[in-house]
Amino acid sequence: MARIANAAALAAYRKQQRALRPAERKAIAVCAGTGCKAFGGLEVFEAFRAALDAHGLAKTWDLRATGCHGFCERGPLVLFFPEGRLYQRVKPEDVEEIVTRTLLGGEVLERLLYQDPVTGARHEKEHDIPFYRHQRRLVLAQNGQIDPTSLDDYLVLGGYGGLVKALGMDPAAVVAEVKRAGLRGRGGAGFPTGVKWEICRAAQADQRYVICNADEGDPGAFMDRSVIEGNPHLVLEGMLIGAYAIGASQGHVYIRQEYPLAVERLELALAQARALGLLGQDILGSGFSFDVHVSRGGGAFVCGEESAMIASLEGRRGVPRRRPPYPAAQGLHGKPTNINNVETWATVPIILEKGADWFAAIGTAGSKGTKIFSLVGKVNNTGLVEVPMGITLREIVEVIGGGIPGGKAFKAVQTGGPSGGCLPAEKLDVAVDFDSLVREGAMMGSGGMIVMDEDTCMVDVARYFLGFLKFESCGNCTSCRDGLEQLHALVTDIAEGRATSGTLDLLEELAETIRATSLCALGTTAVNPVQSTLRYFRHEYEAHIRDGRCPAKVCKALIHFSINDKCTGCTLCAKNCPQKCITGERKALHVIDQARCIKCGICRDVCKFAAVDVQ
Amino acid sequence: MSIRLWIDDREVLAEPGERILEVAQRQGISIPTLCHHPALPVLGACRVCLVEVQQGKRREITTACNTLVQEGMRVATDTAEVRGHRAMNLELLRARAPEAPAVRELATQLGVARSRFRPPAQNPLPNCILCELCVRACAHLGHHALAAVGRGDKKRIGLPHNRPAEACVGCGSCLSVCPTRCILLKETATTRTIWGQTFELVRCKSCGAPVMTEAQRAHAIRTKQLPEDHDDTCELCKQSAASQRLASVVW
Amino acid sequence: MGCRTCELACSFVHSRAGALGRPRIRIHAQGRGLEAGVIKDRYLQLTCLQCAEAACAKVCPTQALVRDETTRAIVLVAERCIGCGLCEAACPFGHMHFDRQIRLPLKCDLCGGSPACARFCPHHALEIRP
Amino acid sequence: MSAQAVIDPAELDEVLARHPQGQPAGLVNLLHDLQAAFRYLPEQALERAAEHLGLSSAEVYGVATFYEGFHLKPRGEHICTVCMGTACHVRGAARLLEQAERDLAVRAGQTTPDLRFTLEQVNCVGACALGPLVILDGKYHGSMAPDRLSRLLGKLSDKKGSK
Repeated sequence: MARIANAAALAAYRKQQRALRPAERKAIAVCAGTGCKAFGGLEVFEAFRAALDAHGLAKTWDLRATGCHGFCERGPLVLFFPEGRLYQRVKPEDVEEIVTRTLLGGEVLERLLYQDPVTGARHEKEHDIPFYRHQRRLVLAQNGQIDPTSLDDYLVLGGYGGLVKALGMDPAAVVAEVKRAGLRGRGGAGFPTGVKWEICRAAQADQRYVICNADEGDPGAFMDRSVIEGNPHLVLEGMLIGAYAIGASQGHVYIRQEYPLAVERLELALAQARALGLLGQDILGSGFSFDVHVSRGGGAFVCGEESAMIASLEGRRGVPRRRPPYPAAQGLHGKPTNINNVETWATVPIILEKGADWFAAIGTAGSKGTKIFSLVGKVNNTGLVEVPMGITLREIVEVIGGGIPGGKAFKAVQTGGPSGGCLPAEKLDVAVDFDSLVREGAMMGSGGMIVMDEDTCMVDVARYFLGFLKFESCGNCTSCRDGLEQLHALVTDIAEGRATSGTLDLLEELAETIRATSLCALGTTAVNPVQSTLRYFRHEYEAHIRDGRCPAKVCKALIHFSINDKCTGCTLCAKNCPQKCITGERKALHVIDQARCIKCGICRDVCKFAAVDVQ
Repeated sequence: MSIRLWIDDREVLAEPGERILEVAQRQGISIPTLCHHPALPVLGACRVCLVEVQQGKRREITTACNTLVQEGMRVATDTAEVRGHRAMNLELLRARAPEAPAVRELATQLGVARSRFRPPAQNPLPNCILCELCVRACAHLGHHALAAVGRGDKKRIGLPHNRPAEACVGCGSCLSVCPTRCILLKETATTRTIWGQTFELVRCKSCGAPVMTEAQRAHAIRTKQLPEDHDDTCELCKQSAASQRLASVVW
Repeated sequence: MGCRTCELACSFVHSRAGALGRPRIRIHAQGRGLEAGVIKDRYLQLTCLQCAEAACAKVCPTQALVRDETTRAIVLVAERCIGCGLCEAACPFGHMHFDRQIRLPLKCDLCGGSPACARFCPHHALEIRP
Repeated sequence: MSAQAVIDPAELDEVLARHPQGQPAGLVNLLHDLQAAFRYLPEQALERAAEHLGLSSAEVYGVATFYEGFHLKPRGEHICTVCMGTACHVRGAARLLEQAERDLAVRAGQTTPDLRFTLEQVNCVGACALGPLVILDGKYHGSMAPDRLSRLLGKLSDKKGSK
């Protein structure tokens, strides 16, 4: 591929690529996102390749392994273009039949269509499925369509059009456009992106940096991973536009080491962009020069914090420092630095392409555009969803998510990762935007949305997050390091039935000091899970303390397993018990030796007759 | 151009780049701290030097040691809220360093008679409050023998690879700056043992009194260009020698 | 005369300030000599010379030893000291003593301009000259 | 884990040569490459890395122990990683970890004495829809249950045993 000298040459190249692949061309998109891959997506892809070859269809059908389609729950997913038909839970052995009956015969295979668990209706088209119908996909729009390893695929769909537009504008006008769009940072805090750019642009310096924060550390969130794996050029284009607007000549992507595929995709995209002259010196003849370097994180949640990330990029321990000075004034290597999250960067080209007004028309007054959430936990349709700001939690959980599996009752939804909070059923009608969530004691965070049902113990959830955070704290501040450890110990006391009436008071007092006196946001928000569960589920804490009872039957110290008279004496539980503490004759009622039972719950899992009770 | 701010309702002038703690100290306003040392880089670890800062509409409790002064800032060093949070952090530190006099005294001053918390699970160096003053001093001297190791509740102060460090010269600065004096240093007439390493001491060439470690002497000669004969005599023998020289001139 | 009152005075004044009572001025006996035909013991007092090019201040890694502009003495700013002991090694005259208990160096600070050694000398043998 | 594994000095040189000398900012990336070459970070490699970048051993050691992704002890031939992310947690990840601890007779973060297995936990790998998730030698196994995990681990130990 030759270097493209200017915008006109790019337009010509794009035209040429489009001619090779007309929109009406038939295509099969096999999801090769992490979820589908784990379900055997790559095997399905290979089966398609072999079958198309065998039937001599390789020239008529385009076969692509794409990024995540979002509906991970039903993977492996296969989409057929141009009609937009979706087959789900496709196995390699289905492929031959698909090729002969659907591709050649034009027949729809009913069993591979998505079936609504409530109505029983089957949906043929992707956009008819409730999971997709209520979404508004901007950033994820191309994820199911393009091959992330192909820059041409991206160009055919109009990729780098936003960059061309930006390069034709004054940098200050680009900043103004992003400001006018009302874009707020998707990484958690929701700071206005345009304002951030403006501050960095205004700082006097011979060198400025832009950084893409791809250190997606919130457990339960994987949108950044999916965007990079599924559409790396979109992120790159956003960074290019931002760098041009800010006046930066160098960029870094700080990416989690746990995401090897995303690193690979990104490196490939960078090489492609360099070859085409979309990175490097004098990009598209504009005089603007920029390049990007990929740095892998070392595995530290705290490095999602800006100053800690900079420390890590400088080869130091990822310990945050006091701000001000802010990175916009003194960042990487002491130079003005602008850090935005993956999803924020990926939104930028869309704003440039479609215009600030178009973008600002989506969402609410204070929160514009769409937001991607990873909807996971105890919900039927797990996966990635992109929705307009202002949609209610109920729509996401009940309509898009399809409610709670197994007929269980909804208990809470946890948003914002470890810094977020748990909202109860009565808050399901809260609008999902930056400010409303904070008002209710949760936060947007990077977009993890974990649904919990009646079997989830909120004390256990609080303890889980504290365990996570005391491990992930950098260990610098007394309040965060020792405070979280002690807070974890107090909640553990509650979960294990050792707490006294004073425990909750001490817990609340300590939580307030941790919140008020820690240096960085990890510490100041670390107590959110505790404070929000105390706010909405205080009765569960009290049940543990006062009655020595775990209402959700989760906390091991407060429950015990026993076998009821439904036992048929099949011996399955006794065979599987790791402690060998279940005894009983074949065909006779079995008994658990409570003294030796470790409450692993395996007996309950394996019992086919629901004969194991937990109290 | 000077910055004007108020500390406890007193109008104060400061220079840009200065931090609240140093400006307050200059004014004779005392703010308790355990991890601050004016000669070493700030870290903001102990969270004891808390003050309340009002800047425009924003009000926050923050640490004085690492907060830059800003025009129009209002600082309150002794509110009930500030005292309460200082006391809670001291209570946490008291559980970690129950035998450190400095922690105990400060805690008592703040009304923390005992800690309601259990000692932390990981505490390989008893009474260490992990403020890294030792690490900072060691790095400042150019030795870089000590490290902050691990993170979170497993953070500790230690030596690379958990074995005696080549870079250590046994100077004992780490102990000098340690607010809890938790670093073990043992000295005999001929040796000094610190951080698991025993150093030979230079003996005064006239009286045999211990002077400094051989390693420290070598380091000083190398980095500070000290004349080699300056530090092989104890200071009393140096004085005698000087007095003899002087006597021979006077009389 | 060898009465060592100056040493005592120095110890006394500085021990009140919290440091150990080790004197910063020393009287050194220099044997016997003839003075107007009479055999007499000879003594020399020695204290810090407040050198113009002070070796102690030069080696200090934290600028904890600085010249006091009024008294012209080199004084220790204890808050800046990290207790490395280099100053003791650097002083060629032995006037820096590193105290191993408090881990700080002790040196003559001219008592802020009015040295106790001179004030208390019963023979007025010590005086301060600019 | 007593014996310090012998590392190939030529390979060490080769990894170091890919990183510019005297640039401390490259430390985290260099440690990744060293770990990719040796599966863990041997002491000798850390010392050479320090020298190469112009850092002290203490600085390099402090960084290597700060990040969870770096391993300073030799790791087993098979690596079993249990995801402890929130989504996996609410779907019972803790039970998987306990099961693996029982089966392998080691605690999370440890390696079996015969260097066959290392049991690790990770705070989310971003495959939350598959939870609870276990990664065995790089392969993702979603919707895992304790008994299924036992069988998978059992299969791996047998495979080597029969060889």
